[in-house]
Amino acid sequence: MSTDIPNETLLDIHRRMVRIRLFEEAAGKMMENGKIPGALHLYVGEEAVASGVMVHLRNTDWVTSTHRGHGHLIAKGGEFDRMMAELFGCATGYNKGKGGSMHICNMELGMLGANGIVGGGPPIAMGAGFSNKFRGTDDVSISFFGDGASNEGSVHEAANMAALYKLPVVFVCENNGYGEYTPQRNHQAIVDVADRAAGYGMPGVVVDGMDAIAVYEAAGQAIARARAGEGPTLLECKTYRFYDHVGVRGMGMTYRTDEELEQWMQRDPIQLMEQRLAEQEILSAEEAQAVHDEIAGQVEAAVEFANSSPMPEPSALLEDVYA
Amino acid sequence: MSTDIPNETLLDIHRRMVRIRLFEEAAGKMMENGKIPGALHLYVGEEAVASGVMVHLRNTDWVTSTHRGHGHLIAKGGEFDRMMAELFGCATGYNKGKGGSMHICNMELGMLGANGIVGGGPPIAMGAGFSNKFRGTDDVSISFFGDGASNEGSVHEAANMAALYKLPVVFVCENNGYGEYTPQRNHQAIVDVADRAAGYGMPGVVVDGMDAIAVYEAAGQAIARARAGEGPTLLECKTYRFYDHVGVRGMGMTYRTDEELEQWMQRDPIQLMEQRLAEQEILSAEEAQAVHDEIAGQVEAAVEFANSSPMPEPSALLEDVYA
Amino acid sequence: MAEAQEQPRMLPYVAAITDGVRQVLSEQPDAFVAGEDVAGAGGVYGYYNGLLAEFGPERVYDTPISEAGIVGLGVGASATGCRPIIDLMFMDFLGECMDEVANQLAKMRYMFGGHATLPVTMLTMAGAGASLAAQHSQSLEAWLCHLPGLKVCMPATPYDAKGMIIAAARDDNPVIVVLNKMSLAMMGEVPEGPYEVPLAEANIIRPGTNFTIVAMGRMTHEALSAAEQLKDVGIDAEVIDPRTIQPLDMDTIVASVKKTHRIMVVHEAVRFGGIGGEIAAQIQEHAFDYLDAPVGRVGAPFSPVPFSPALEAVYVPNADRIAAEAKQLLGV
Amino acid sequence: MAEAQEQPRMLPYVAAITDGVRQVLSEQPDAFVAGEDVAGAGGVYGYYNGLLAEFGPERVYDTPISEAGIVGLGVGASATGCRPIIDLMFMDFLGECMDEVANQLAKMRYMFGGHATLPVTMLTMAGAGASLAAQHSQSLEAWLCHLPGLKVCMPATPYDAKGMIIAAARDDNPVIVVLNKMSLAMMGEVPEGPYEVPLAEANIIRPGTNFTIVAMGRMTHEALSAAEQLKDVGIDAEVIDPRTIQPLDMDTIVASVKKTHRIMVVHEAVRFGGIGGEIAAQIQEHAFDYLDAPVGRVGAPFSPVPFSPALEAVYVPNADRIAAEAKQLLGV
Ligand SMILES: Cc1ncc(C[n+]2csc(CCOP(=O)(O)OP(=O)(O)O)c2C)c(N)n1
Ligand SMILES: Cc1ncc(C[n+]2csc(CCOP(=O)(O)OP(=O)(O)O)c2C)c(N)n1
Ligand SMILES: [Mg+2]
Ligand SMILES: [Mg+2]
Repeated sequence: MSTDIPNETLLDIHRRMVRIRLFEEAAGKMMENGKIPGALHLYVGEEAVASGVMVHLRNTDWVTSTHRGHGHLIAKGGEFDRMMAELFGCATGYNKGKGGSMHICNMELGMLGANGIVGGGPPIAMGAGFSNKFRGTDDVSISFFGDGASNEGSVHEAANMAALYKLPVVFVCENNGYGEYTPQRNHQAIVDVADRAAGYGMPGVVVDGMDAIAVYEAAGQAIARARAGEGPTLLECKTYRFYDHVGVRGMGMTYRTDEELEQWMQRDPIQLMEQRLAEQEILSAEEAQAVHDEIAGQVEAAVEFANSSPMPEPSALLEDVYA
Repeated sequence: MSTDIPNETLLDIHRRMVRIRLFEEAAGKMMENGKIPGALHLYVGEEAVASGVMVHLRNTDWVTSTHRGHGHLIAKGGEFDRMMAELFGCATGYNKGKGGSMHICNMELGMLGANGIVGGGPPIAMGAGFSNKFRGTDDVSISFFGDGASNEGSVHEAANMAALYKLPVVFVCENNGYGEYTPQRNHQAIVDVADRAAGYGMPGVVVDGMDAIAVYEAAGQAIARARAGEGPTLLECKTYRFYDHVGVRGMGMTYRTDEELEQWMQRDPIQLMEQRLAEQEILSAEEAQAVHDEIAGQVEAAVEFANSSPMPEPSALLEDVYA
Repeated sequence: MAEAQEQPRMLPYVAAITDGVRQVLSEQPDAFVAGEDVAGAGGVYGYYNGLLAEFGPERVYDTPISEAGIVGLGVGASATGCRPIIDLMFMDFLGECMDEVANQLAKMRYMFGGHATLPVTMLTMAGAGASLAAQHSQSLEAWLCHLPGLKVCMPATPYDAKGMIIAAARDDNPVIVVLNKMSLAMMGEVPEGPYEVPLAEANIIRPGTNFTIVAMGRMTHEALSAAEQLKDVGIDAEVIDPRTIQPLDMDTIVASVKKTHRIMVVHEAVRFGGIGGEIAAQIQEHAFDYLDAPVGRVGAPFSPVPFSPALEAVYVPNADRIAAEAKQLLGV
Repeated sequence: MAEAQEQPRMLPYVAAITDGVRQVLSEQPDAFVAGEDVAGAGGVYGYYNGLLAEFGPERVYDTPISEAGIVGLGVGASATGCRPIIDLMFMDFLGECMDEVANQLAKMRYMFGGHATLPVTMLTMAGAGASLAAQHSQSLEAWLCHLPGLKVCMPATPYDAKGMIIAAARDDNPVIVVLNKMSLAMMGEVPEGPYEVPLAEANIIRPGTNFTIVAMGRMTHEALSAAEQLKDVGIDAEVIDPRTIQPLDMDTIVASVKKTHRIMVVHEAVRFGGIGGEIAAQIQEHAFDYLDAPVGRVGAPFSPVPFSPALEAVYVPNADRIAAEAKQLLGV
């Protein structure tokens, strides 16, 4: 762990990770209870990626997310109550109940939405990066996408254009080893998605996506490069999801072994971070527990908020189609 | 020049190149005379690529082409009369006049058509390669595409799938430095499209596309690899077109300089080949001229054939929509 | 009677799909299945379950998430002698492969002057009602029907799902089979072994005398319920399922309206620009003098599909809405 | 009269497009143009000629051949404060970017609960008649009109081209401007400076009394010639150009047919599944009791666009065919 990271930044990263974890575990329960309809893709296990990247960002920096989007929104500052309300389909949700998990967004926080289309985000992030440059800002644009998504043509086109125009974009590949139920070796003949960067003329970096500090440092470099007008980077984070592709079930799945899952859970990003913070005497076990407790309370309040929120009126159906 | 290439192969390559050149120059004239409607994309200048690759192939090997497709079809064995008739829009054309220059094809020769869609060919070639393997043949599938096309998402998807399934496919990038009127530096931040091969897990090879023998040798290796079940190769041939993107005009264009054109014409692939064949005493200048004359006669006959061919009957309009 | 009564074989729609694909793989050595998560996982809705085990990895392929590549695989493989069954997980993903579908698959035969044959069967999943929001709930068959060279069918029942998949795979043209995710659990009779549901024949699923409802895909069931509701007000509705919408069996529809004089077209897709407009236009072209009321149309309202169940419930057409619109149309 | 008569400013359609885009770039600092060969080459049909020189490389961008990327650029840039004008060289290439158009551009605002605004203007070139064969000649506007969230217009004249481009770019919604390649040389009056052609108003381009022809895009001119031919047989046709087909000004159309009692819809797109079906269906819904004949429809036959001029000539609808079909419809 490099020692020149301010303690408050480390604590901030940790807090973001715990926020994601606890919100999502609650969301998973709510889904199982029938409160959350539709498809819920949990980010649990991958918290170090969103948190390590997002701690570098301002509200005016843009982010595009994936179908697995709650983690990105939380790490970008999303508030639990309106998020949970959105997952429930309430009028008080961020998207007024029209988007749900797969489209959850907050434009004021610079979060250009989860996206139900695999590979949908990168072209939009490229466009947002174009806009940042066109409008003369030094804001950046971050595009999260999966190992599976890396095989979509849209990702290729976006990467090439970002490199061509030297746009302030960071492409963050969350390589969790699977696209749905298909292991990486069955969807591409390479091991490191970052190997594709050279073909666009941008740096490709591989980092341990379970280590929030490693992500933080690599993302920091890529983001600094982008802000300085030096163009995009492809940052690949090796990570793992602890639950199923969609929904909650973790163990006993047929497309991956319990051993594999256990091995990755040994490197739970939050535990890793808490160990290090304890070793460095930045955050004791008790203090960490207090963070968890505080956030658990917020999650509970959010569930309550969502539970007592109204559903949208039928009249809302035809609103927001056009400006 | 490696000396173990049989003379007849060298002569065959030469003949294919001359066939392309003379057919196309005639087609260009016919277009200017108003005989050929629509868009005509001439291959002149790039003959070494199609010829150096195609001399390795059987009729049962598949080829997908581009909007610039006459050269590929001729090199694969296409006959002048029915080709010219197709360009004219006659009922006697290979496609019964329904396809024209941008869709000219011959399934019996394994030529899966020119394609009006940039990037349209590679997925189809990948599918044909899949079919070769599925049906247990050792046939290969060759996909020609341009530097401009390399930025289409479809090319990315096809390349990844071909590498994943280890398909007998050779992706031949004809890098002529321009996509329409846009120079390569304005459409991608890389110099060698072959740099993208590593990102799919396949070899990437760059070759002088004006040197038919260099193309022949590199293509031979890639094709042998494919036939042996070792998977696809990305073979980039650096080349140049002597006429405009569409139509004929060569000199005095605004998007590229006459100097650049002249420099490339110094390395006219047919002249280069004839020089070498003369040096090696395989084909004298007089013999070369005889080849040109013979082929010129065939071209003339083809023009006559097309000129005296009937246009399709209106009743043909609704035929061939369904099997 | 000494002979035991044979029980009809009842299967859910999801298993009928499997049964159809299994039949195709059995009878056609050049057929294979390719798509995202169709092999190892058996498809995200499970309708390829067991096929990998039964036919092996040379017949059932997981693909990368590359829809253009998948359809391109179908185009290239079919033109060169295979009979691919390709899977487009959600119909909404047509956007990813529309060039391959519209510019290559549909047109190659014609552009080639008849010299290519593309026996591709594409299965894809349409339909709203599962709170999957705007990008996983669409019914986009109107795009496909506008493309000469394709055939498009929308099986509404387990029986039709199996029979149309077999018919599609035996057809030498590209056929797109539009399935509906809300029908997966629906039970119905599905005979063992091969049978075809022809790709150009509408099905009169409820005979009636003084009103016709043409309903497609899952809406056929809603239309049947609506027909029951309408009995009370003296309407005896004939319900017709065109089953294949390209080509479209207008003869059956026109014959019905010449008898009933009043007709309505129902689909789940957005009403504006949906295939219902084409059908309504053709009805009045062919039976103008027989019509006692305008041709009615029911479809989704003009918005993307909303996520919230509260909104989706008012979005998707259903029996109540069909009955209400029919009553309004007929002035009863 | 001492004052010199002002000559109207006549421009070809191609220059009217340029004039419109120039106006937008002048008045909107957040606007830029991006597309394949639009900068250095001024567009393959030249309708961006001079804009790079006038506005500089920070306002006019050549892109790679990456249609999904181009539309994605428009989506991302518009949602974050720009007003992009993006070019899709041929409408046939919608297949390459249909996900970006249908699932992102059209739906983002709705999916986000109104929290995103996407003022994208997309120009694209449709139309057959130039022997460009099946992949460069299509009219696919029906796909777009079926997508809530988009606006779609089809300017038929130089005047409308400029005015609708300006209106589209000032609109805060994604607007797709469907141009026609066979109209590029057409001359017409085009005033200097800014003006808007509203995006929801049909245009009665020829008043008439006993027949209505609704014609779109380039077909408006064919319909006008057909109307002249029909005079001889006692038909005085009113010709209406909807101009914008999403939203569609049905009021003007319905008012006309209530007066004329007979109507026909004409478009260049394939007739089956074209927007003409929607319009015909709506006409009979709104004016059933006024119709003395079925609503007629003229469109392209059910085949891909053929290359050969001999076939293309019988493929594309024209004045003669419109007149002939009108006579048949009206029994004269
Ligand atoms: C265009 C498109 N194709 C397919 C899908 C279905 N789908 C949803 S998530 C997913 C897997 C994505 O894998 P990856 O990109 O690795 O992300 P992960 O789920 O592993 O986070 C697939 C295939 C989709 N939503 N969009
Ligand atoms: C999908 C698609 N986009 C754009 C075009 C228009 N177009 C035709 S040829 C061409 C340039 C192709 O460049 P390249 O691939 O380098 O081939 P070259 O013409 O240089 O041989 C373009 C943009 C097209 N036909 N298809
Ligand atoms: Mg993954
Ligand atoms: Mg090129």
